Amino acid sequence: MATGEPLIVLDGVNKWFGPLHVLDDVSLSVGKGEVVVVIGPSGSGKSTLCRTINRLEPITSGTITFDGQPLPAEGKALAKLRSEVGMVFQSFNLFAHKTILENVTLGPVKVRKEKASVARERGLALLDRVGIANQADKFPAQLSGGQQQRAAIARALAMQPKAMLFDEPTSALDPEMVGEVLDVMTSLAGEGMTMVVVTHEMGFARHAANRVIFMADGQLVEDAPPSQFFANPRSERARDFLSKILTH
Amino acid sequence: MATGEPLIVLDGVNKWFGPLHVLDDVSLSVGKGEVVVVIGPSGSGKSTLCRTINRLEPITSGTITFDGQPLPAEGKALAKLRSEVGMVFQSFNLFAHKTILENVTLGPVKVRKEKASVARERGLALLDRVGIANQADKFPAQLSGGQQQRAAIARALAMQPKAMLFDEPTSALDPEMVGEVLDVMTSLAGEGMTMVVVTHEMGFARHAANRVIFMADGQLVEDAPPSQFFANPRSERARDFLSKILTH
Amino acid sequence: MNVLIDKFDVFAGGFWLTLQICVLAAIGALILGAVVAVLRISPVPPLRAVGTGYVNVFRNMPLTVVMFFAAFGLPALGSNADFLRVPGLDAIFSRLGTDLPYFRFALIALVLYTAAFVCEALRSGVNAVPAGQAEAARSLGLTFGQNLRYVVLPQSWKASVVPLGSVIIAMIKNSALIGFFGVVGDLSQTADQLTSAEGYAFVPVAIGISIGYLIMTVPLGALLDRLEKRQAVAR
Amino acid sequence: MSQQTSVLYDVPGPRQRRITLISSIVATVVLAVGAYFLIYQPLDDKGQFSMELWGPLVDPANENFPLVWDRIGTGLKNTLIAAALAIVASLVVGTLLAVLRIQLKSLTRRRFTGLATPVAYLLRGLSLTLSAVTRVCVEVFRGLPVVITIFFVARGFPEFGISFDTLWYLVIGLTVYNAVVIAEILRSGMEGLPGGQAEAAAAIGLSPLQTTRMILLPQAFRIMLPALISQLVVVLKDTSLGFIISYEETLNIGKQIIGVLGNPIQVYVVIGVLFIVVNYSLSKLAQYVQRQLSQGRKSTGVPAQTPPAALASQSEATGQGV
Amino acid sequence: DEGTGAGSKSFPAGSTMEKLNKAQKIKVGTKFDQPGFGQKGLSGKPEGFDVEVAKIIVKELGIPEDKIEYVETPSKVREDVIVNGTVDLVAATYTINDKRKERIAFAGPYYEAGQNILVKKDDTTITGPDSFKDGTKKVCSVTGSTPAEEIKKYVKDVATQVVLFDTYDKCRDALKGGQVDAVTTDNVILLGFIAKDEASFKLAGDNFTKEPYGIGVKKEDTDFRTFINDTLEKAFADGSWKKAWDDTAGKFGAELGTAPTVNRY
Ligand SMILES: Nc1ncnc2c1ncn2[C@@H]1O[C@H](COP(=O)(O)OP(=O)(O)OP(=O)(O)O)[C@@H](O)[C@H]1O
Ligand SMILES: Nc1ncnc2c1ncn2[C@@H]1O[C@H](COP(=O)(O)OP(=O)(O)OP(=O)(O)O)[C@@H](O)[C@H]1O
Ligand SMILES: [Mg+2]
Ligand SMILES: [Mg+2]
Repeated sequence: MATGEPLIVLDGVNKWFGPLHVLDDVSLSVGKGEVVVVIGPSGSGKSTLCRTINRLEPITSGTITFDGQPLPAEGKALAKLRSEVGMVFQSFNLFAHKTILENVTLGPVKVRKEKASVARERGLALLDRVGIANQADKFPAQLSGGQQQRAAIARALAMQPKAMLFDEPTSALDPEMVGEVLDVMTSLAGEGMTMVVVTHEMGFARHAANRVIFMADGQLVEDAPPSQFFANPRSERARDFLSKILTH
Repeated sequence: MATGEPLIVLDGVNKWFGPLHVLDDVSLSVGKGEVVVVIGPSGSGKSTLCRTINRLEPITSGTITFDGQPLPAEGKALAKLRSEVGMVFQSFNLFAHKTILENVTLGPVKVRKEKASVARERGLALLDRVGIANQADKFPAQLSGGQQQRAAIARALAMQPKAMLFDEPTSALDPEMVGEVLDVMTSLAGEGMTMVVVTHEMGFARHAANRVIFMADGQLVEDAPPSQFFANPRSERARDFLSKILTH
Repeated sequence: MNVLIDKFDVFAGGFWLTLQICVLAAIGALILGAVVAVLRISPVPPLRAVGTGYVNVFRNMPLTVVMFFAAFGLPALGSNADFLRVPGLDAIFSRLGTDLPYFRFALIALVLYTAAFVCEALRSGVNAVPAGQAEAARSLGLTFGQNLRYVVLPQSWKASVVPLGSVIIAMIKNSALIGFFGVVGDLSQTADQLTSAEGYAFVPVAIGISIGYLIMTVPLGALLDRLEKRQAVAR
Repeated sequence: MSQQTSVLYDVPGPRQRRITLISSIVATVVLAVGAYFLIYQPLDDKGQFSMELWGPLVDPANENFPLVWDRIGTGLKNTLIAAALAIVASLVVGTLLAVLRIQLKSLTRRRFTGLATPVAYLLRGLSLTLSAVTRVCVEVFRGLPVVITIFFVARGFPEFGISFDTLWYLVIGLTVYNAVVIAEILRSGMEGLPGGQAEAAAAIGLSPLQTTRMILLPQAFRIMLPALISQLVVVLKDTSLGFIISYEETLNIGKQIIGVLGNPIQVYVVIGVLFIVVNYSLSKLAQYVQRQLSQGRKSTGVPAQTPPAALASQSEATGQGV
Repeated sequence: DEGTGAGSKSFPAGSTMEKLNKAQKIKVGTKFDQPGFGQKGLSGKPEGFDVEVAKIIVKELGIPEDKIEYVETPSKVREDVIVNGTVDLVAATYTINDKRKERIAFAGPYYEAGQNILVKKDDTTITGPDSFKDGTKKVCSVTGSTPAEEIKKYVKDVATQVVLFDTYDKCRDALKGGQVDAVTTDNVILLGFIAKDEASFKLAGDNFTKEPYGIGVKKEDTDFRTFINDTLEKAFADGSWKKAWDDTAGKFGAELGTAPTVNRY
């Protein structure tokens, strides 16, 4: 988990939704191979932060660079950037009309113009890696939530991204399925993937993250290694939040 | 938390949904003042069990008695029984077109024929008790999930029920709101309310429950005090389930 | 283009008659549709069957056939629909100084046909109320009637407004058929009369008639769109 | 039905079941008596049940029976031809229109960075204009009665020296209206899809057009299939408007038969039944497809995969063709 | 003269006759709902006097009968279909008048009908068009038709006395239902109604106009008009005209009278 040169850099990023200041002067740098977990109360802007990084959400001011390049605004260049940043959503968002394998190979074939047979082979290997190779020909609706989310991870990995963004990947899951998804994510982290993970799973944050970022009201309030953050949060708000999350 | 004479008694209850055997010969007795937590994998029949107790779901065979009387099948008697059993749903189910206070007073005024002013006063007291007195005149959609669920608890309490049923009351909530609802439930348990609670919150089960019941495939697999259940589950299935839920 | 000015009173008269018929038919269809909806969700199987049968028959038959049925069937049943000869309405029915049953038959057909869709719109409103609302009401101990009155209907009514509006818009458009069916002087018959019989140029007449219908349908549609968006946000 | 009943009613107990049974019997008796005195008797008094009137339609031994059914067969064939052509044309045009509108909408939001400023402004202006024009067309054609559209087509085309068989007037008239309706069904189907679908597509680098074509449109088609089938019912019913322009569909032929045999009630009963049978089957098919779709969807993380309530109602309401 | 092949007749080069003969098919506009003149029967083919006259003309063009395509031409579209070229000729109880001659041309007449009045069998108060002058009786006709215009001359108050529908069927129903007192149009149409329901209706008096029925063709097509006129005269002479009548409208008991003189304007 070496933290190399910066891959994702946000500098003075502001985002308004109408009158709502959702990201308030956020600066952040994520190094290559680093795993950053973002936590914070609901509505604090975690998802928005995550989504600005592949420009699913354009920002109001500030700059974001990815791998040294500022994010392109639209068109082909933007599509290319997005294909280099994998994204995993809370609600899986698998393409409901395509099989799991088709979900995984669509990007490589249509965006990367890979040959179908090559994409298929790699897709199967990825499905195998996340433990659902035997589900390749089913439709998303036929899978459990945990399986769907693992398929979604495989779909993102199929584009061979330089970084992966996870927006609450386990919070739509039945409790007994959370573990299987976290396992995949942990192994990914172990292999040196750069990851930004919004999650409420404190166990994952403790074990797999290099840094924990705490957000509140659109501000980046704290940024510390997990051991330090959990043992001794500096801000009042973080302490309060942790007490709510961890007591029960 | 004295466990007095039995209030809710299920004897050899079976329930089929078409070919699906959802409750398989379930027998269970809940004493007055007892707090019973029901856990188990998704689809194991927890919700169904809960709903049979106020006959939202009729059963196929077996008997259920409440406070010594078999559950009435219909009509006024059934309505009366239901008014004596409070129910709290996963998705709150507050009446969307009524304010919080109206939600709370509807039952007392229309079912119990209380005077509006009396019901209102008691309603406000209850809202105060669950910590949302200042939200009384808002509509459900204007409240956070945690506030809505607390309103739903107040609504149930307004009928002065002899027992309360909770079906996953916190699983639709943002993590930082789980605590506030559990707090209300814990204090309710402390005051001697008879409660049947379906939940995945193991903390609550540990601290507030008198007994934990583990269900799988419609069967009541284990029934033990929490300390014993968590330390040393007897069945393989319970052990497996606990390992999935508790590791991360 | 002169025809639009020269014959403005003809267009206006057509518009006025169409509007009158639409208002009458809307009132009739809403009442009948509500009755059918009650039948359709009643717990008594034969009544439910009547409601369901009604909807299936009238929803699946072309309005044209319903109109012909009204015109031939009602007299065969021994009725000239005289029950509609209410003082206020007579002025509309005997518009040309002639009291002909076709006006009433056409109106009845439009009501019968539209009522099936009104019923479905009302029912879709009831279905739009989440089951959890009724369950919560029941578990408070509310009886069936109380549940309906205090919880289900107030909400289903809101959910029905938009579909009902669509039904009424469709009805306004369907009313155009009566002009081809024997009712003289509404917008659609005006179109036919001016171009075929009186030989006015087609394009301006078409524009005039289109405007007549669009005045009724487009604003109503826009209103519904807004209502729908508002509801979507509120949900 | 059962699902909707369960919202309103508790599962009945023994007393409720008894009450239901008694009311059922009473209702049946009242309905039967009413039907006898208010419908059967007046009709019978007028000889409407005589074999003279019914024979040509129901008695194979009647000399006119084969002729009449041959005519009705021709009418049905013509009805189906017109409906099939209209629905295919409407689907094609409607799909193109829906995609066009969605693309225009996303174009209007684009800034065209990287192009010279005047070009960028020109492109933005163009896309805004086109977007407005299509919008107006949709509103106008949706707001006009389809009878009027058909009438205008049949009257207007020859006015400009273009003349076809009446079949084509009918098909064009129906297509103008239904294409717009289908376009709206598909468009709102696409817009009603969970935003996550388009976002997920964008996130793997698909372009907006690719997203529409490969992700949104196929799903909109599937989700809207019931609504589309209902639209087929509308088209089928609307072909009966062919009679105003002398197209020989079922109803028009029925009128010709009545002209010869003088049995309007009987002929319209037969035609009504034919329409009901065909359209009822189609509606059932739509419901079946709807059930299949919502069953398949039950456990996806993708929420709201059934058509949005407003749309379902729209399809019900637009089921109100003529 | 059984010769019906394309080659067996010769027509002036470039004429409509030659064109039709070459094509070996023809579109004839007629009514589909007019008993005795043009009504589509259960066979799916129109039958009636108009149809028979059209067949005589078509035969003379050297085209077999089964190559005729009949197009339904209700009263109000007759000029349009000729002008647009939807049909080659119209034989559809088509009264020759000057207004129509502005847009199209007529061959014939081949029959002289007249406007008459249909009343209920037991009605003795209406004896002719003058019976409407007192302003009490209501009379029904079809929008845009000649009879509708004609009867307006006899009534006291057009607005209350004249009722117009889109088809004569509705007028008949209105008469039967008592909403109007009379129906007026060409005698042959009324005869068709009487034939169907002799118990209910009768004619009130004699024809009070002359309605010469002609064959409608394109306005500028004088050759074709002359050809049809020749053909009609031939048919008057050789008895095929009389036979056509006797097989169709004649069955309703109406008089054919002597052959009219064709009007070669
Ligand atoms: N498209 C949008 N339009 C308007 N406001 C929005 C939009 N998306 C998000 N917001 C608002 O921005 C704020 C931050 O939203 P965001 O989803 O980033 O929070 P979050 O920290 O991810 O919360 P959660 O834990 O609930 O997912 C919220 O107040 C939200 O209501
Ligand atoms: N109304 C119904 N009709 C048919 N099957 C049903 C119905 N309600 C529940 N079931 C089925 O009964 C089984 C038990 O359902 P139940 O909701 O009681 O499980 P649960 O333990 O509460 O699961 P979860 O943790 O997902 O809420 C499931 O397989 C479910 O699909
Ligand atoms: Mg979020
Ligand atoms: Mg459950």
